Amino acid sequence: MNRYGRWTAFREAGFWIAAIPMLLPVYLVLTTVLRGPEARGESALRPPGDPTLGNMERAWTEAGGGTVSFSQALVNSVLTTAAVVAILVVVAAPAGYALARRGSKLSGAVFGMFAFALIMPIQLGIIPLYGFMVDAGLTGTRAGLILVYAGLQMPLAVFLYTGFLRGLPTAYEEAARVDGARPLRVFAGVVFPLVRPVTGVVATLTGLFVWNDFFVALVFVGDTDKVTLPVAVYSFVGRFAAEWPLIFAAALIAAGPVVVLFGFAQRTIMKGFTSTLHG
Amino acid sequence: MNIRGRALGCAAVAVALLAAAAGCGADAGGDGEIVVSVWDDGREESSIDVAARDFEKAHPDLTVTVQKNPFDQHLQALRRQLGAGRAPDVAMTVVGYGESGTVRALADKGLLADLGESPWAGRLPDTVAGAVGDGSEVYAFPVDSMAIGIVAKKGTDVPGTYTSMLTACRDAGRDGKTAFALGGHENSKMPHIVGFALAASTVYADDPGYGDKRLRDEVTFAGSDGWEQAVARFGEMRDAGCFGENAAGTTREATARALGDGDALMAVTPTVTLPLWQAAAPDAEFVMAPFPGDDDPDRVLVPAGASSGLVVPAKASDAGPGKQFVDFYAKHRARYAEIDGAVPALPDDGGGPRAPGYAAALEPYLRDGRTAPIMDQQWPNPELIARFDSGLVEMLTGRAEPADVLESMDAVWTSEAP
Amino acid sequence: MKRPGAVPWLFVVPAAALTLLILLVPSLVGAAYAFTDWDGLTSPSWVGLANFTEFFDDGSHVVGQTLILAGLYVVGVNAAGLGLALGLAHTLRTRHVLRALFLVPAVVSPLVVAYIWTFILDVDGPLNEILEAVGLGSSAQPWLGQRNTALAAVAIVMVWQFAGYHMLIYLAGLQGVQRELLEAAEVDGAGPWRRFADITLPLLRPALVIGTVLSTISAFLLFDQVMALTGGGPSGGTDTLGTYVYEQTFVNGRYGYGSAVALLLVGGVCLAALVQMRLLRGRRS
Amino acid sequence: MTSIGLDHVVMRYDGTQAAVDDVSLEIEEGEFFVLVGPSGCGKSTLLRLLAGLERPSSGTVRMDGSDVTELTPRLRDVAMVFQNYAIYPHMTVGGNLGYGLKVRGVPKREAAARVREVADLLGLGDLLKRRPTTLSGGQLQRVAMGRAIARRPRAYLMDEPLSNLDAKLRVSMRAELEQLHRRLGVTTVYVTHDQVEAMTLGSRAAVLRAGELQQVAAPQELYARPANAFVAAFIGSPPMNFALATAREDGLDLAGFDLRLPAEHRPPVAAGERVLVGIRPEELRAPQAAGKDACALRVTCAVRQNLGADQLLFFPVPQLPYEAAVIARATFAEDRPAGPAVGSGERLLCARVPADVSVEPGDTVDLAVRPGALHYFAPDGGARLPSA
Repeated sequence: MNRYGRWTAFREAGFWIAAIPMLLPVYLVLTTVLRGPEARGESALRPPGDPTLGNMERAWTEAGGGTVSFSQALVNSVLTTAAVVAILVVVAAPAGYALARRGSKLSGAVFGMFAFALIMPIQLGIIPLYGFMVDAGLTGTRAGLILVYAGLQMPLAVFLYTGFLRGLPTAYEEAARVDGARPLRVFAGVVFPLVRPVTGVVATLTGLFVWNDFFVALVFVGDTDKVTLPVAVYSFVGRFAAEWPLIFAAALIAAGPVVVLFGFAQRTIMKGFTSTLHG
Repeated sequence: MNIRGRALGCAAVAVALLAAAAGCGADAGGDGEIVVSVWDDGREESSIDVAARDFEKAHPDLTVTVQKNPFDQHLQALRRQLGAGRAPDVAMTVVGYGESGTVRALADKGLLADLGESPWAGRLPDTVAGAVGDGSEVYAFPVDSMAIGIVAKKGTDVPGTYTSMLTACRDAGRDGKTAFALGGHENSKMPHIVGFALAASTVYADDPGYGDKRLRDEVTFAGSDGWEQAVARFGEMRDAGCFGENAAGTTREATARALGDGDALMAVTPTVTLPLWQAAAPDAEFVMAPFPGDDDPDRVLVPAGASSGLVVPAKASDAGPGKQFVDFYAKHRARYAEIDGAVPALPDDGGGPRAPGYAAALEPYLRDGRTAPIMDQQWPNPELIARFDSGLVEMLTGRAEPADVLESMDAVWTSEAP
Repeated sequence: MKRPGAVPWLFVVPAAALTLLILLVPSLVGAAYAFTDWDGLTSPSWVGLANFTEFFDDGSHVVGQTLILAGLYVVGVNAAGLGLALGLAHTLRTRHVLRALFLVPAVVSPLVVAYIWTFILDVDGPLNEILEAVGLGSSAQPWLGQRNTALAAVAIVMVWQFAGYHMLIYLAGLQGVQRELLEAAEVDGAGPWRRFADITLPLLRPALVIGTVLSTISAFLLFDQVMALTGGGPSGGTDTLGTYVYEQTFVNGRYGYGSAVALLLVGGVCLAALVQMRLLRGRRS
Repeated sequence: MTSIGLDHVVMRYDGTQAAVDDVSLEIEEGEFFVLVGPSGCGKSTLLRLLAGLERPSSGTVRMDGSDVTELTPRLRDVAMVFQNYAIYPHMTVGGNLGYGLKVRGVPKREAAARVREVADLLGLGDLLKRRPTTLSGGQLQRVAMGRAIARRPRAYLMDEPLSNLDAKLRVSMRAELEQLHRRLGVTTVYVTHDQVEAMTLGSRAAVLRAGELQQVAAPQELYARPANAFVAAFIGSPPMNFALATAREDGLDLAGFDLRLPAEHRPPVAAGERVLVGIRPEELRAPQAAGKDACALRVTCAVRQNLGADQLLFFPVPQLPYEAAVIARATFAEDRPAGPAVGSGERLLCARVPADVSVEPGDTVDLAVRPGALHYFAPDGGARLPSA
């Protein structure tokens, strides 16, 4: 039934045809980015005569976000994303462990709180939050932005860790406890290494959210040099409204690193994803 | 893995931790530092950057930090900062009403310092006074000015009268071209510009004070014959094929390309948008001409006025440094204007040119005061401009009549800013 | 009550504190503003339910549009995700490459994707060029500029971006369907469609729940894509609850009214999520 | 019921060593036919070929004479019981039992009756509404069986159905299977790696190794006249003893023992030639129980295992290393678990004697073996050599 016969080869071709609409936009972006200003009128469907990296270069050097260049925005994005993911893994894992292991009514309610926060949109609390951050003098600082992102993504992280840890057999922990290890050592030494798959998923999902988020970054660091890539792209579009080659060059800078990273880590991410979702 | 049903039951835990509402706190600028918040106008080095350095040279004890926001997020950011007590010392914003962070919208709520005693305050022409103050007080130094007219490549013969314009539209249609490139896409915000150009000659030709009367709720849009005629003429332009078929969905970039490639001959636009057209056709030379709003040349008026202005937020401590910077900028405004390639809204007494070089055709109108105000500067509720834009787009697709457009605008009219 | 070696509460405190400080408490404060006419500048004054009645009078078209968009997106992205997962679960030799390929759009920022598609769907954009090239010139139109095509266009762009993400959810779900069960059903005489309906689909129930709930939430909270693609246009035709809240709160400065609509948004999302879980959960497999 | 035939069936998974290599078989109608062999010998693949879950690379599969090779399982009307039961977790027990009927469009009323009938037959009457996740291994196994029986198919195909049960339950289920087959009389092809099941259940059994058919015969025939050293070693527990011997004019020189044999029981090779000799442990008896012309062997006992009714005595015999290799090759030992550990240069043989013989490790014991109980195999390849 599952041998690689004629019918399967036919299906394989079918899927590659279905992949064309997926690839076409990427192709169009590339042909537009590589097209020199002299061939401006050409249709995007035809590859450029003599491709040039001029647009990429100009996008990279030109001041992207008004006060900040793309290279600076890239650094901001990397630092912010890394810090947020680190905080989430270090704080959410133990929380998930506690919630998964304590079966009391209270822990159920606390988990419910995280679940409720999971579907809470940011629009409702953004202004009061902005007020808090101003009073705390954190607006316009990278630390403030990191704190906000960590808070926003904490429910998802705790949710994933709890779900995964509920499926993890307790034998390993009990063995460590029998050897006299205290809860913190049990967690660090035994449990944390075991949750590597879900840590991968948490890092991927929350990292992607922080890297791609536009609105929160705009509100909290919009007019400073701590601006992240999406905001830089947005203001870049604001200024070069009619020049798609430049806009797509900016888009490639913003999306490039993630796609490349994803290309390498794709198998492990997928494995982690499936094992986590499957519990 | 699923979302536990009891999620809602636990909201009680969060309520128990209700914190104090957002109060106002210390302002952003330290003692010797002035924070100037402007929008990013695309130039590496705008006039504000130059002014900041000059000011620091003139006042060694003060340092100036320039913060730049993406253009269409700047007004919202300004309002957020003022609301949360993190206001800058000086801010660039749009004059009059029209959006949530403009001069009058913020001034009406007492958030801007009175600049009445500044040296330049005396020289405010009345066309600008209403947009930067409420008659008794002055809240902003007008920086740039703008005028609305027809932009086209040099050599295009721009029609002189309203009827000749309609025939020009039909001729263009026959050669497969579009007379006026118009972007109906929500983000392009172009249809109301045509509306203003028409209304200048139908409303303000007869009743220059219409704007103030509207503010005092003495008149309405639907009830004004001038507005009725303006919107009806928009319909006539549509029927003459002035805008081509797909105008409703076209983006601003697509209109720029259409004008650049010659598929469209002209566009109705404010003077400040030259970079947009130039970017789409770097080697073409563009000129601007008045929009023939009527057949009788005497009734043709050009919507014009100040566009941006510097304001000083009325902060708890003291607005001194901010005012100093604004006055310093005002003194050298002529020199800074060249840097920006813009026309100062407040012409120094020497009577310099009122319109940028490429819009020389508008100069006589501006000099002789044959102008109408930029209408939305007198529309407190920001939603009004959105209703006008979408109403005109509905007319493009034949789903609305002039009366519907004007009535939907009256429905959201408020005489003070929300 | 402390069981020997039980995990101490201390482990949960930092996570709970951060969530409360950044998300829950501000949202509660925001919910309080829903009953005022706060403009974000001066002190708010109580208006009771005025904001809500105003919304139900002239804002209700937004709810309709959000439901249409949510419906199109939820059905589209889950059908596409399930189809991809079923096709790429096994047998195909290049399935890992194909899976990665379909997942790439999901890692790109929604804003960037929206700009790319604004370019593609523009009146003089590549899509219309292709249509002309294949002789369907007549059907070339401003996809984002017309009421009837704009909503569908936004939904399609989102399905294009997140189909791969949902494929991942269903691939995980398919792990739960051992091949032996399908073989047993085949020997029992069930044809391919019956096997899908009687065996695969019921066992995919947990994945279906996750897929529909996640896509519903993102459809309701949709913001970046619509703002960049259509700006809510033409003339408000693709405004969703997400963009309406943004416009009212930030563009028009009506923070109180915006908070009220946002509160309705939260209520709607919670309701939709709970209904779907109850509907799809059925018997615990 | 149906008869099943295989003609030169080959199954090769894209280029690797053939999983099923030129197997031809005839299974009569109503027979309980067992496929037995070590894991990886292709017995499950063969079963899947019969079920239609796999297409053979070449060869044909016949049912009742007609060629069904290309038919899908649906059209073959066979029922299959899987090793892990393959019970549909989201259906009730009743749902599982009746699924085959529902899918084949059997009217609701008749289907319900047949489900009720099978449930009573297998003692599942009060479990019909239960969820599979709440059942025990034995109950799940019965449901799997019930699903097949309810179908009233032309043949049952069972893939090691008892292997997941505990020992005690396995014995009772074996008995039930036997009774069911006698009562229903449906042709059954039963796959197992346990040679005890092959001996007890099958009317006939086929021994397989590395995809190749070794022998097809009734269990007693497999036990008494194994076709080669591999079958001899595989069938029977504890396994047959092997030793390399040299033929003599009047008998055998077996590992230092000089056995005088009557003509008809002498190895069919010239004197001085090497021959592989196999002796069942139960044939190494106490002298008085071995009959008058038995050959005597005096051995020293190394290991004693008490089995209750009788006991196993392990005693070493001298053996050269290369001889061990020859034996291992001839019996394909790498396919079977190794016997008790032995020092180099020695080989442990095993005798099964009654429990009342008191023996302690280290004692010397007198054993005897009937000449007729000796099996002869070719040292090269292990094929059976007919005694002269």
